[in-house]
Amino acid sequence: NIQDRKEEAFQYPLNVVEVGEGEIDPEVWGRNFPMEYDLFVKTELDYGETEYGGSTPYSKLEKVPAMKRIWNGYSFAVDHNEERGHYYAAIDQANTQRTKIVDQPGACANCHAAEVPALIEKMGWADFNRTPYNELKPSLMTGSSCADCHDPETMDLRITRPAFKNAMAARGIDLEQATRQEMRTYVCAQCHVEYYFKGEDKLLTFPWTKGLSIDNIDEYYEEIDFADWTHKETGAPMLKMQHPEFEMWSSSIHARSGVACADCHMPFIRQGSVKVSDHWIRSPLTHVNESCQTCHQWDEKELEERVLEIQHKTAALLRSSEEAIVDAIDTIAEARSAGISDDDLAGAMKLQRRASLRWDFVSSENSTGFHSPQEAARILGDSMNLARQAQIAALLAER
Amino acid sequence: NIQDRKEEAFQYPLNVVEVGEGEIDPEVWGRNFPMEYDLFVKTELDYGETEYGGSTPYSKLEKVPAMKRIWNGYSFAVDHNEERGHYYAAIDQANTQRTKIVDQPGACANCHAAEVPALIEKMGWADFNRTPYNELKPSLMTGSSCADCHDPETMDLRITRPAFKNAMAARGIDLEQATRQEMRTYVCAQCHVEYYFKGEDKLLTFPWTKGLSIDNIDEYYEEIDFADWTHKETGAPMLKMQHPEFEMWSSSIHARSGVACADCHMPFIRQGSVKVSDHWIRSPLTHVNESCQTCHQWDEKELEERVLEIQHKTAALLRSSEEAIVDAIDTIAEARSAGISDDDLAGAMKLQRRASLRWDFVSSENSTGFHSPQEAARILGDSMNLARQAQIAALLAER
Amino acid sequence: MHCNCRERGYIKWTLLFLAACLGLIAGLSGFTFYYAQGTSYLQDDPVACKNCHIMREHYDVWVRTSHHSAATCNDCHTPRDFLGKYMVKAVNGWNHSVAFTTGNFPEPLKIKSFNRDIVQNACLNCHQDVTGLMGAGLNGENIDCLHCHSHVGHHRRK
Ligand code: HEC
Ligand code: HEC
Ligand code: HEC
Ligand code: HEC
Ligand code: HEC
Ligand code: HEC
Ligand code: HEC
Ligand code: HEC
Ligand code: HEC
Ligand code: HEC
Ligand code: HEC
Ligand code: HEC
Ligand code: HEC
Ligand code: HEC
Ligand SMILES: [Ca+2]
Ligand SMILES: [Ca+2]
Repeated sequence: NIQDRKEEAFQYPLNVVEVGEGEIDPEVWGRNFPMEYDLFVKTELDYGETEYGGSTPYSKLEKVPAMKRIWNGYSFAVDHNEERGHYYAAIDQANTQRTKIVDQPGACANCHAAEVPALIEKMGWADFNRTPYNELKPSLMTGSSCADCHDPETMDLRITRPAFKNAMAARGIDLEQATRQEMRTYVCAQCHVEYYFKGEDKLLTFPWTKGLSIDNIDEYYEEIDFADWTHKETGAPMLKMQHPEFEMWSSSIHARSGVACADCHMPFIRQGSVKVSDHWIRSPLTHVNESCQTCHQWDEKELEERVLEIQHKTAALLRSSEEAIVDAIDTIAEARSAGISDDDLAGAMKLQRRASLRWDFVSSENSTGFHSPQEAARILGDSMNLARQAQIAALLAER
Repeated sequence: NIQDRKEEAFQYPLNVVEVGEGEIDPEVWGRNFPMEYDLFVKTELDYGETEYGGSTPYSKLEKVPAMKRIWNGYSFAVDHNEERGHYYAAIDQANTQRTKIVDQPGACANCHAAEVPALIEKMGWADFNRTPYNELKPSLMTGSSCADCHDPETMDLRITRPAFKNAMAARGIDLEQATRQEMRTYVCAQCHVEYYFKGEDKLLTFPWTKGLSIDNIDEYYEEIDFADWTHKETGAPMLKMQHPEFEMWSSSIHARSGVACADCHMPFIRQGSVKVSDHWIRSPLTHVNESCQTCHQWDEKELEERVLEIQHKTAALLRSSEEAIVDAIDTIAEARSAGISDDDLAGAMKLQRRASLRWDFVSSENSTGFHSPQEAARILGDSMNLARQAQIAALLAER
Repeated sequence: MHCNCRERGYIKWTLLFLAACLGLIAGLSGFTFYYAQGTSYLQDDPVACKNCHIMREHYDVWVRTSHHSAATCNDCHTPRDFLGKYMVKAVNGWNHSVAFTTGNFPEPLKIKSFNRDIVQNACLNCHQDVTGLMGAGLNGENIDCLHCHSHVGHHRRK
């Protein structure tokens, strides 16, 4: 009978050690779950580049020079690389220029170290976020741990990051009611989301109360009149978007169909006589058969081509909208040097901001459009339209 | 009762009459295939409007006034309605202002009457196309017939329209080799495609030699330096796109997956104990269960919502690009009246043309983006970008 | 996995009898159940399912799946235990016969939750070894096999 078998299954993982609540060392958890552990540690490996992703941390600024112009005046214009495996979460954050040339708050650490939940427990939410990152840095050793996603007691998936809990509560969603399938996405949504630091206490916050689409997010930031930085060439109050994988996915056919992040990024794989979740979280393009084929009966090559066709179209739109935004920046800057006042350029600057944050939403979303093809194209269309209107507004201001 | 149903299964089809090669009267074919016939004749019914389609021939010009500006100077700006069932193919063509205020060639009739293949046989290809539509009109009685798609001998699907044969041959595709599944799309592609009338003989031609995407088609028309009309307000040499269902579908995931027009528009339905193809060709939104559920496990409401979500996003982009194109027209027209020369406005006009034909490709494609969601959004993004650049070019020309 | 045939035959006939009576009570002639071959439900031979032409597509595809050699229709569509097995056979056999007779059912056919749960358990029954770990912890809430494997019995898509 199934009940018994489930007990069996539960015994099956060798319970060689008692994993305590506070335990974050993956090696210790790994003694009970060697198969998952052996896969998990592979996130340290560099499996190379895919057409638009992969684990080689090349400089995105060199690959897409327009970024330096679009982010001019912000630390992202100085250092921003292709992201890689979870193993590097704490390391890459510690080494980026973005934590060196800027005094970042502890809030940065929320998604970059397994020590965080304990620190928050000790210091309290506000204190933790507001404390300078460099003060916390010494205690941020473990980039990623089983404890981030699992309850050591039951191995259930669990949410360990307050920002996600708060954001979902604000949307009236009770995480206690989450199904197992939903948790297979929510554990990722703790970190793979757009965010900002709220108020003096730099509280890590997700801008979701109006909804998850880029238009809702734009509206949200407008309402609280928020800006990440001032554009160096135009003086526009700008917004930076970061890794909105969860938000983009939410608008997709896959989301509508109940397909979770883990379905594609942690597919079940056969290990000896059992199926385990592939804890080597990475680009599905390195293993489309496991990631896609159970649901899509197409061969490996065809599946890869489907992804690439979607990505090529997205990439072409990204390049066009970068051109449009850079043209807008040039035209506004020209108008400035021609002595046009900030007031007369206010409209143009607002349009630049709106174009830029839309492009950024797709550009910093790491699937190059795959997570929601039509939505990504729609957003870039709006971005180009707004950028060209910014240019037009500046030209008209000059008359 | 079942007894009968079991017999039915064997008695069908009833070979009551010999259908000759020249026979185009559906009623005659129908004696052998009453089930298909009874469904076929329903294309005369008005089943009402869907959100963006349906069979009520309302004026598109009234629904989208911007069309009058974008097509200004062309007969489409005078009369263009939502299309309806095949029954009306000859009737609507005879009654549209587009055949009254313009002397159209016989080429128009190619896709609008079942008498056409016989006429071509009699008159010859060039003669048929070049002869004035009004001369042929009296002999164009039957909007649609079984003979358009079926071989009376075998009932196999067949291609009866030369333009499609020529276009495919030019692309090096041998229709003799077409599979049954491909024929389930090709019979529709005889008519549901973009076209133009080539040379003095007005030969019906499909612009496909460079490929089926809008960018290939744009290139094709550039190379032969073709224009449908001259824009009344700007003087730009313009291109009109018409019902490129086949071209749009070709870029889709459904096409990649081998899903044919007939799979969705002529799903198999049970009549008693036999399954027949639903010959009441219409919007799948009126019967999503039969149309989609063979392949998609979702319930009726969810399937409808998936279509609508795609269409709403496409419609929003259509409206934005109409605004952009109208702004471009205004700005170029202004520049003209400010005395700027055609030479100085050549660039702006070329941009207007390119923006306009891209918008038209999606606008005149009758699925409101559903046939290829990402591609439709991509094209409209380019359209907006080009339209705004046209506006900028005109403004700069004025300096 | 396979049971003692004499035993099965016995249960089969009692249920056929029961079902037939039900038929009369329902005012429908037992002829319906018989002629529509609802009795097929009481057999395990997939060919029996095919007695209804509307099951034929599923049969034809099943023949080509990896499960052809591994699982029959009833291995996936009826519970393991006897009583459950024959109750379900009687219920489905009856409902579907009536549906078939009246021609009153939606097409394409779509599995209902009652039968979907039976299938899910069938998967677990045969595959609990390989999927044992997938159940580890996680509130005992089983993952939905059909979310990824709905095609295994007979692909849905053309
Ligand atoms: C809400 C969670 C979250 C917060 C807060 C966060 N990050 Fe990240 N960070 C991520 C995720 C997810 C990635 C991987 C995806 C990506 O790179 O877009 C990432 C990637 C990075 C990378 C590697 C890629 C690159 O950009 O070079 C660096 C460095 C980094 N973050 C630094 C920081 C700094 C500095 C802060 C604070 C200013 C910060 N992070 C705050 C979630 C977060
Ligand atoms: C606690 C925060 C956190 C959680 C939870 C998290 N991620 Fe990440 N993820 C990151 C950070 C930070 C990076 C970037 C690391 C770097 O580049 O240094 C990253 C990188 C990645 C990458 C890029 C790997 C590569 O090879 O480029 C993928 C894919 C990914 N995460 C998927 C997931 C999925 C799927 C889940 C849930 C099952 C998840 N992440 C949960 C923070 C997180
Ligand atoms: C239907 C499959 C699917 C789902 C569901 C999915 N992804 Fe992805 N993801 C992909 C594919 C395909 C790529 C592109 C990989 C590439 O470009 O190499 C990708 C890329 C990524 C990347 C960048 C990987 C790299 O190579 O740098 C991250 C991070 C990521 N996804 C996170 C997520 C998160 C978080 C979720 C859930 C909110 C999610 N994905 C849902 C398929 C999926
Ligand atoms: C970024 C999130 C994340 C991290 C980190 C993580 N897991 Fe998991 N783990 C998952 C998800 C998602 C599942 C699938 C759960 C489900 O199917 O409900 C899973 C499943 C499991 C299971 C159940 C069996 C299986 O393989 O599906 C075990 C055991 C497990 N993980 C152990 C570990 C161990 C040990 C570590 C650390 C070495 C670890 N996990 C790290 C997300 C994570
Ligand atoms: C758990 C099931 C599941 C997995 C895993 C999955 N998909 Fe899908 N996919 C679906 C469903 C469901 C749809 C929606 C169409 C439908 O209803 O069949 C879909 C749609 C798509 C589409 C068309 C819609 C779009 O967004 O463009 C593409 C392309 C696609 N999948 C590719 C992939 C690739 C590539 C992977 C692996 C990286 C993958 N899928 C993994 C279930 C899945
Ligand atoms: C290559 C095939 C083809 C040719 C040639 C063709 N049509 Fe059509 N026509 C169609 C199709 C397919 C539709 C239905 C789809 C649509 O309306 O977009 C249609 C619809 C119409 C309609 C009804 C919708 C409306 O626009 O009001 C009219 C009227 C019409 N055509 C007139 C003409 C005229 C006049 C010509 C010649 C100048 C012509 N057609 C040439 C295929 C063709
Ligand atoms: C010989 C030309 C021709 C062929 C072949 C043809 N069509 Fe059409 N189709 C038309 C014309 C013309 C109209 C518009 C009639 C009108 O509005 O007067 C039309 C209208 C339609 C409509 C709109 C119906 C409505 O209710 O609005 C659909 C859907 C359609 N066709 C699908 C198909 C499919 C699917 C096939 C192939 C199985 C096909 N057509 C083959 C010429 C053709
Ligand atoms: C995967 C399903 C699918 C396929 C394949 C498909 N269509 Fe459609 N088609 C639709 C849907 C859904 C609509 C939107 C109907 C609406 O808006 O009411 C549509 C709309 C249309 C319309 C307008 C109908 C109306 O209501 O006015 C025409 C004409 C049409 N399709 C022709 C074609 C042709 C020709 C092909 C093949 C080249 C094709 N379709 C392939 C699903 C499909
Ligand atoms: C616009 C194209 C078109 C027209 C017009 C048309 N058919 Fe068909 N017909 C099809 C397609 C597509 C199929 C499916 C063929 C296949 O599956 O290979 C089909 C199939 C059939 C079949 C095979 C059985 C079935 O239903 O699938 C018969 C019989 C048939 N049609 C009779 C007719 C008759 C009689 C008429 C006129 C009253 C007619 N058709 C008009 C396109 C058409
Ligand atoms: C003959 C099979 C078949 C039919 C009929 C069919 N589809 Fe699909 N559909 C697919 C396949 C295959 C995919 C690609 C994803 C995959 O591989 O599962 C897909 C993908 C989709 C997608 C996601 C990709 C996109 O273009 O956005 C949507 C939405 C969709 N179908 C809706 C519909 C609707 C609505 C209908 C009916 C009007 C329909 N489909 C009819 C097989 C079919
Ligand atoms: C008496 C004719 C007939 C026979 C014999 C038959 N079926 Fe069916 N079956 C039907 C009909 C009719 C339906 C549709 C019922 C509905 O959807 O309301 C159906 C639906 C089903 C369903 C899905 C609908 C649901 O209720 O979940 C399954 C599963 C199924 N049959 C399995 C089988 C198996 C297994 C066999 C052989 C043991 C079989 N059938 C033999 C007529 C039959
Ligand atoms: C290996 C398991 C397995 C076998 C063997 C199997 N089925 Fe199924 N059957 C399923 C699953 C899973 C579904 C649900 C499909 C879905 O949800 O898409 C199903 C659904 C059905 C349905 C409902 C229609 C549908 O697609 O939802 C019918 C009818 C059916 N099966 C009949 C049969 C018949 C007849 C046989 C034997 C020839 C058979 N099945 C063998 C697993 C199986
Ligand atoms: C009566 C026992 C039995 C039942 C019930 C059963 N299976 Fe299987 N299954 C097998 C056997 C034996 C194999 C190995 C057959 C082979 O690979 O040729 C297999 C193979 C598989 C495979 C790998 C081959 C493939 O088709 O992809 C998958 C996945 C699978 N089963 C899933 C399921 C799911 C999901 C269900 C329930 C819907 C199910 N099975 C029901 C016995 C069963
Ligand atoms: C999220 C998607 C997903 C779900 C849910 C899922 N599986 Fe699988 N399953 C897979 C993938 C992916 C594979 C292929 C693993 C490989 O090839 O290494 C697989 C393989 C299998 C196999 C074949 C293993 C082998 O190679 O012999 C069986 C049997 C199986 N699954 C049964 C089940 C059962 C039973 C359930 C429900 C408890 C289930 N699966 C739920 C994705 C899933
Ligand atoms: Ca990466
Ligand atoms: Ca219509």
